[in-house]
Amino acid sequence: MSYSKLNLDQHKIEKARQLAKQIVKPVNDYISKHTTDTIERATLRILGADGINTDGIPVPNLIVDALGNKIEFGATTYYINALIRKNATPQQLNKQIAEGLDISTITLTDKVLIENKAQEFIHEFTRRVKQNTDYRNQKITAYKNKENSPLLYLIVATGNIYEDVKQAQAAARQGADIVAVIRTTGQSLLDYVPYGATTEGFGGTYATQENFKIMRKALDEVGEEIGKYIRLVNYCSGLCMPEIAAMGALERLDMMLNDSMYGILFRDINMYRTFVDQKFSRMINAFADITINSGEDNYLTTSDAYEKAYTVTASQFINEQFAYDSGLPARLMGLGHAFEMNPDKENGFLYEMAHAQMAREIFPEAPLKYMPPTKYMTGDIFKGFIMNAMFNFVAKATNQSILLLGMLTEAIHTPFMQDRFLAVSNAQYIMNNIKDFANDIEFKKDGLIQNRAKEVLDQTISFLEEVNNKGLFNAIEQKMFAEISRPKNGGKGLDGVYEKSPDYYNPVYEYLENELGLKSIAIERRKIK
Amino acid sequence: MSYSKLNLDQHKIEKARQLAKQIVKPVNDYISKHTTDTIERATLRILGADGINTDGIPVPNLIVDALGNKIEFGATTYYINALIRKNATPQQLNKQIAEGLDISTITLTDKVLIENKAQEFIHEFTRRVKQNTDYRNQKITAYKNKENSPLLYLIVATGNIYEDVKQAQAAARQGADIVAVIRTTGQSLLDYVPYGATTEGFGGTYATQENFKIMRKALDEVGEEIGKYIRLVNYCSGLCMPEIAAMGALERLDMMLNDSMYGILFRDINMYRTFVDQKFSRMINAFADITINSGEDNYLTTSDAYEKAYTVTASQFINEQFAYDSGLPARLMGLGHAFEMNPDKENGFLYEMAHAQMAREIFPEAPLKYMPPTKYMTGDIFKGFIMNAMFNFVAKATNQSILLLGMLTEAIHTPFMQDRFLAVSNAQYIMNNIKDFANDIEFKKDGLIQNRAKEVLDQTISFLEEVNNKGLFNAIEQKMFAEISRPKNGGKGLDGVYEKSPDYYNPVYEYLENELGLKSIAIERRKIK
Amino acid sequence: MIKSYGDTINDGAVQLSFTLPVRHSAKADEAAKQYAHKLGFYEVEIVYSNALSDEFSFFVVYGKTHVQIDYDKIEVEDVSKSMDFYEVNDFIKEHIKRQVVVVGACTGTDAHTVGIDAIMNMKGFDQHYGLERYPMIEAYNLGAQVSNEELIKKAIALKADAILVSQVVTQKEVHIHNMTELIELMEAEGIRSDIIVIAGGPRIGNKLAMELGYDAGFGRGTYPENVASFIVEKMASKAMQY
Amino acid sequence: MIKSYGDTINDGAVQLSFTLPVRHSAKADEAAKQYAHKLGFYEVEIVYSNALSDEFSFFVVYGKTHVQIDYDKIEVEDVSKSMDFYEVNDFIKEHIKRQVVVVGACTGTDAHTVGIDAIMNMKGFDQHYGLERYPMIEAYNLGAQVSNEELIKKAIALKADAILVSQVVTQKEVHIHNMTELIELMEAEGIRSDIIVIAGGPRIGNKLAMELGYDAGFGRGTYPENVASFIVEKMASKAMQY
Ligand code: B12
Ligand code: B12
Ligand SMILES: Cc1ncc(COP(=O)(O)O)c(C=O)c1O
Ligand SMILES: Cc1ncc(COP(=O)(O)O)c(C=O)c1O
Repeated sequence: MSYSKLNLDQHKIEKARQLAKQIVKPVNDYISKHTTDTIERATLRILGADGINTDGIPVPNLIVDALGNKIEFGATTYYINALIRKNATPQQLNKQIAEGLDISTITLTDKVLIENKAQEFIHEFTRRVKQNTDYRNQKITAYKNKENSPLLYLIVATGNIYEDVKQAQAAARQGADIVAVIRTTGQSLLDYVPYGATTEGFGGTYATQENFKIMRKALDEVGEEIGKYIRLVNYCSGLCMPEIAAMGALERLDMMLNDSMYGILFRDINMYRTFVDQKFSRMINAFADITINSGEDNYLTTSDAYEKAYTVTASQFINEQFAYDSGLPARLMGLGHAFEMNPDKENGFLYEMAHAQMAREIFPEAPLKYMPPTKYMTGDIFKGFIMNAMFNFVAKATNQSILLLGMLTEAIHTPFMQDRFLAVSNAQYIMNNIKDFANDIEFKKDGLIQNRAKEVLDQTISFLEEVNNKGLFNAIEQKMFAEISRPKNGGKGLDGVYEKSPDYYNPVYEYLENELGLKSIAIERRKIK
Repeated sequence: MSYSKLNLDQHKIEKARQLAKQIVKPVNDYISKHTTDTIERATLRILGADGINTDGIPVPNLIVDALGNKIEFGATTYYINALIRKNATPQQLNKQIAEGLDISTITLTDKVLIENKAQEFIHEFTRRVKQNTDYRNQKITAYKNKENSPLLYLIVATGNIYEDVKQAQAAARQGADIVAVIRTTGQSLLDYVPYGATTEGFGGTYATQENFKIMRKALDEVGEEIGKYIRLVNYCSGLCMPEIAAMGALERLDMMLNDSMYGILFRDINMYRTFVDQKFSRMINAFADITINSGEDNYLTTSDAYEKAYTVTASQFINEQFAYDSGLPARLMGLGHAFEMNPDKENGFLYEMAHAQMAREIFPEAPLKYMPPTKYMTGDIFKGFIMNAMFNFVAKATNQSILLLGMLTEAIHTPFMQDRFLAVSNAQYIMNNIKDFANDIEFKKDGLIQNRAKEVLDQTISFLEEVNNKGLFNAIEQKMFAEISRPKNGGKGLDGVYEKSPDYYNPVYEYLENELGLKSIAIERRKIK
Repeated sequence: MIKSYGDTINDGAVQLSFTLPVRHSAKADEAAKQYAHKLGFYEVEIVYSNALSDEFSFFVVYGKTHVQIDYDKIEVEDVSKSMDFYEVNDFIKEHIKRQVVVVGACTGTDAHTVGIDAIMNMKGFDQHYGLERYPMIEAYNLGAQVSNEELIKKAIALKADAILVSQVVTQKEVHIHNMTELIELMEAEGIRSDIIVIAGGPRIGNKLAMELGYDAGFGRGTYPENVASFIVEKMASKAMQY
Repeated sequence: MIKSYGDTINDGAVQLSFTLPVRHSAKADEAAKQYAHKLGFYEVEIVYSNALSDEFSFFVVYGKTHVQIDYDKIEVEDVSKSMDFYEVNDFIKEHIKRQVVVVGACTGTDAHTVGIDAIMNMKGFDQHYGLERYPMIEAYNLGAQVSNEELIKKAIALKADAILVSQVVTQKEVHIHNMTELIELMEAEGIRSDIIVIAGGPRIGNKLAMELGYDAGFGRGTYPENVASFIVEKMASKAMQY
């Protein structure tokens, strides 16, 4: 993709990237000095903490709640200490904690002992994740030829994991490459992860480790049957980013919606909290080879898709830097964007094409996640169906990677089974019918499409300059993204943020930093500065 | 359109055109020596013959039937003679004929008297046609800016002219630029034109002069209301080509489906008969400034649209020559083609685009009539709706002129009112959304699209060479078009063909030849040879 | 007992669209809603409405129904288990022991040849050979726009075992009139019981055809071997082997 | 009396589509046909069917109905004849003689702000100013994901004349629970009758809202002035001018 159809100025792209680097720098500084409730809980989960008490409170929460301010030292010490002191397996210890054991009060044993023991569990985690990535790689390689391009992404959202399984298997048989289980409304605001198989959700199904496992199995089953690797997606935005990432790593999810900007703007999560969480969650995703999906596409549900296109591009640049700084390679960055222009806009198709193509050219290696029209979908399911076709067209014609299929009933209800079927046939028809179109056409020099891309890139640079001047925290407060303002100290979850003590200990974090080469990056960065 | 996006070889296009000229030559020779029942009836209608007898037989038929073999002298002499002898107006004479008067037996008066009298009626006809064309030109100029491009063409087909009016007015209000009243199944096989307002048809409404008038008035009305000139279309293929052309000229129709090849292949009309008829019908259309629509698009309902694309292009070249030889300028040649490729064909969209674009480049001035998918439409109205969207896309992206809107229920029933509404919104959405796309993209040099166009042009030339070698009559007999074979002396209507006597007299024919400059063309042609 | 399904078993979800002959307005929307209720749906949502003209409005509707149906009680003849090309020919050789004569046409004013061609032509349709290709069948395809009189004349002349009638245009019930006329004419000629008469077309069902006095009717997606199987089995069962 | 319309008055034509929980087969098609008959349609055509999975099939259906409805008897409140921006302000000045206090939120776990913003925000929606722009209205938009408790607390603190509740997510009736809870809490607090309570959202109708104890409900396509008119007229009629 070295040849640019849009004739974009590579220097400008480089400039935008440098600005994004500068923008995330102060945020990273904040991140490196803090930990959160959910980072500690995620760490505990990776080390083996699991289960719930009779009130349904998860063991990791029990531990962290009991620790209180001791969190500044990291929860690991206390959990591993308890394991050693009680000479217990994690399963045994989890049970005791669920029954009331407070491990924060157990006298600490020798640091070296704790460190060594911790390595054992990290090793166990690594083994399991490695097994997952091996399985995935093997299947993807074996079944490559049956995959659609872009990958077709379908959503299930019945609220009941067992109904979801039926719908997901049907979707896979119909041609989906990716199945996402939408979370129930409001889960992102829960400061814990629910437990076990669940059958009651609103607008979606609870993300639980057991639900992950059930769906993973169902998709593997149908995948084997049809000779395809079906990717499973869930959400690690919200108050439990790293915990859900950890669960995903363990249960072999393949993608995670994962974006603190989304949480801040659309779920009113506190910005400090979620930036800190995001880093660890992305490290886990990177380690488990899980593709993230970022959420800047959502800006266009509150902002106008033409006027504010540059906010999406700018956010992609920022998300890219955050991702690099968490050890994610470009090939795992499913940066988000969307086809949300007013369908009545003259030449709207050309502009959508310009936007999609510029995302493609600016992030050539990223598995871009392209979102369908939602905002301008109405009860006119017929019109909606051709808007979805135009969306599929642009996606194929600009080589998008991950195609979230639009539903003709978007404005009405969460998808019926038949809606999903129609969506897949729509996409398959278009993708086959225009298969080599991207390759067969060129954009006129200085035509509408080229000029539009140039314009958006210029706007992006000005915007990034402004954000850089203000600082990202202030920029968010001042409504610069999605036209939504979030105060720095407002929103949910700030009380779960802790400054790390100089003695803070988190062997999982350190291990991942090492594995992902982040230590050296940090050093290098410092050198450059 | 001098610059070719397809990079087609202009010499090849010229070559195909020359071949078509040669192909129509022997057919024209046959045509010039013959007249038919319906040519005589059309001539009579132009001179004033009209009405029916109590059995519903039209006066022009009564006259021609009575004449028998005297037709070789032309019916005009007898009708004008009777007018003179009876000192009657046409209205009075028509009434007498309807009541049983046989004018073939009335002694003939002085030839000069007859000729002079005939000129009076020709003058009256000319006046009326001129009034029609003036009105049309004035309105089209005045309302130009509200027209869609391509013009949106909708069909009504209730069988009842009064229901048709409702549906047509609704269609116009929804955005149609053109309304066609589909004829009842089987009318093309009637060797007469039914009379009066009709309310009973199957799959369409009878084409009668009164129905033309009713619909014309209705469309003018709604046109004035919305500030648009709504074009009216009917059909002059079949056994009464010139008569319906004459009625259309009188009632200010704006377009006529008019193609003897269509009649031969799809209605089993005898080829000699209909080629002779076609010439006169096209002369009338030319004189009344009526755009014809040819029917080679229909070939693709019996032949494969990819394999046999060249038969359509070849037929367009042939139809073009027939049209020129009838005095039709290029700007009135609505040559037909269609989007009929199997939707499952890989890259089908690119091939459709190549075909549509090549028609556009080869016939730059022609108001091309582009037909929607029909053959591969199924009861899956959702899929059908996006196939129609892709069709609209290609039409707009290749600057087609006349867009016959596809119906999502094509495979099910003649259009419901809601189907038509959905079709218009589909087209309007696409046309606005991709407005300048045609102008903004280029085809890759030697890409799939360019190569496909080149291939079809090459196939067209070979095909035309073969037709030229065999002769058009034999080629039709040998299934070369639409994979349908029609024997030269088979089909309907051959008994209505008469060799003209050396004394054959048809002042209307002569007048039109003069007006259309056909005499000089014929002379020039002879010179070239 | 089963019900229509949206995303939960037995939720009874159904999508509808229709036009009402009223001007588009809030009242029209309410009328559409009540109309859907009268049609028997509950939790009705008029999710979209628009004017088609001054006098008509279009509605897209979702609703739910309590109606259920006993799936076990549904009976249907399964044409898909018909014989194939080879089996039909073998069957004829074995049971009928001579070539079977079949005459087909698209009749009345109907000019749609593609359907009857799909059944009869050599090259067949969708990789299924047409009857003309069957060695044990003598097939005559008369084409389209064939009058019932002509068809009967030909069938008698050719000593047809079976007549195939294609009807594609169904607007204003034109096919009903035409199909009925054929049977009446055959009865008048006294040949109805000698010849198997089969109708086909995208909107022809077995039930309809039988009601109109045909031996069978075949709808969309029919393959030549389905018809061939039916004919030869019928002949065998009628013991028409003379 | 009117009926649905295809291409001839009173033809009763209707398009349907639905899924049945059965494997796709000829039997499934027949079941779909009979199901449509049981739904009350005649001349039913299953024009398309396809497998959604091993256990589900999808059908597109056209049919006709005899059901008719008396259009003259349809009654509907026409919101479109509400006052406009200027009239509302004048009305308040004249009849209420002080600023009207309105508190709005998207409540429960619902995070859709766009709808309530359209009604309340300064910039409004589709060229219609939001309540914040009305000089005679003091409008407080609490945003989304606001709990009923919080909303009531605010309303009391601000001495609200009216509460606006937006509900967009309706899956599994989540809005019903949440909307009911608000009214119950208000009644428990004894403030229900002091405050006008209005609900809105794309799937909220006036009828439903009234059933749940609200003063009114507003659906898709509502403009700020529709709500404003309702509030001030209600206040005037309740003689709440203190
Ligand atoms: C191609 C076509 C034409 C071509 C026909 C070319 C030809 N030589 O056949 C042309 C362009 C000439 C044409 C003209 C018209 N058509 Co037309 N046409 C179609 C079209 C697009 C496809 C039909 C087709 O070829 N299907 C493919 C074949 C293989 O399928 P099939 O016919 O269903 O056959 C299968 C089965 O039904 C069955 N079968 C069929 N016959 C038989 C017989 C027997 C014995 C058996 C066992 C089985 C069997 O087996 C076949 C294989 O599985 C349809 C729309 C559509 N997409 O269906 C409209 C359609 C059929 N046409 C229609 C109409 C109205 C017309 C016109 C009357 C319009 C007009 N007023 O000018 C004209 C006139 C035709 C006339 N006098 O009959 C309507 C009919 C509406 C209705 N329900 O009554 C349709 C549905 C379009 C529409 N929505 O308006 N048409
Ligand atoms: C934008 C959007 C989002 C954005 C919201 C951004 C934001 N800040 O608001 C984002 C991406 C965050 C989002 C998320 C989700 N969404 Co959402 N979303 C939409 C979407 C595309 C548009 C909604 C919209 O903005 N409409 C425009 C406004 C102006 O219209 P409106 O809300 O109808 O408001 C008008 C009237 O209803 C009325 N009105 C509304 N409120 C009130 C209040 C009063 C008092 C009055 C008088 C009038 C009034 O006046 C307004 C102006 O006329 C719809 C689909 C669609 N096209 O409708 C789905 C949709 C609403 N979402 C849906 C779902 C399920 C979700 C999720 C729960 C999915 C998930 N599990 O993750 C999440 C979580 C949200 C949550 N916790 O609530 C479903 C709801 C299904 C259902 N019937 O229950 C929909 C229908 C999509 C679908 N088909 O699945 N969504
Ligand atoms: C990045 C991201 N995370 C999460 C979500 C889903 O929302 P929630 O986190 O509330 O489940 C979305 C939805 O669009 C998203 O884009
Ligand atoms: C050239 C032409 N003439 C006529 C017709 C209509 O058929 P008929 O002449 O039978 O009314 C068509 C239909 O496609 C056509 O293309």
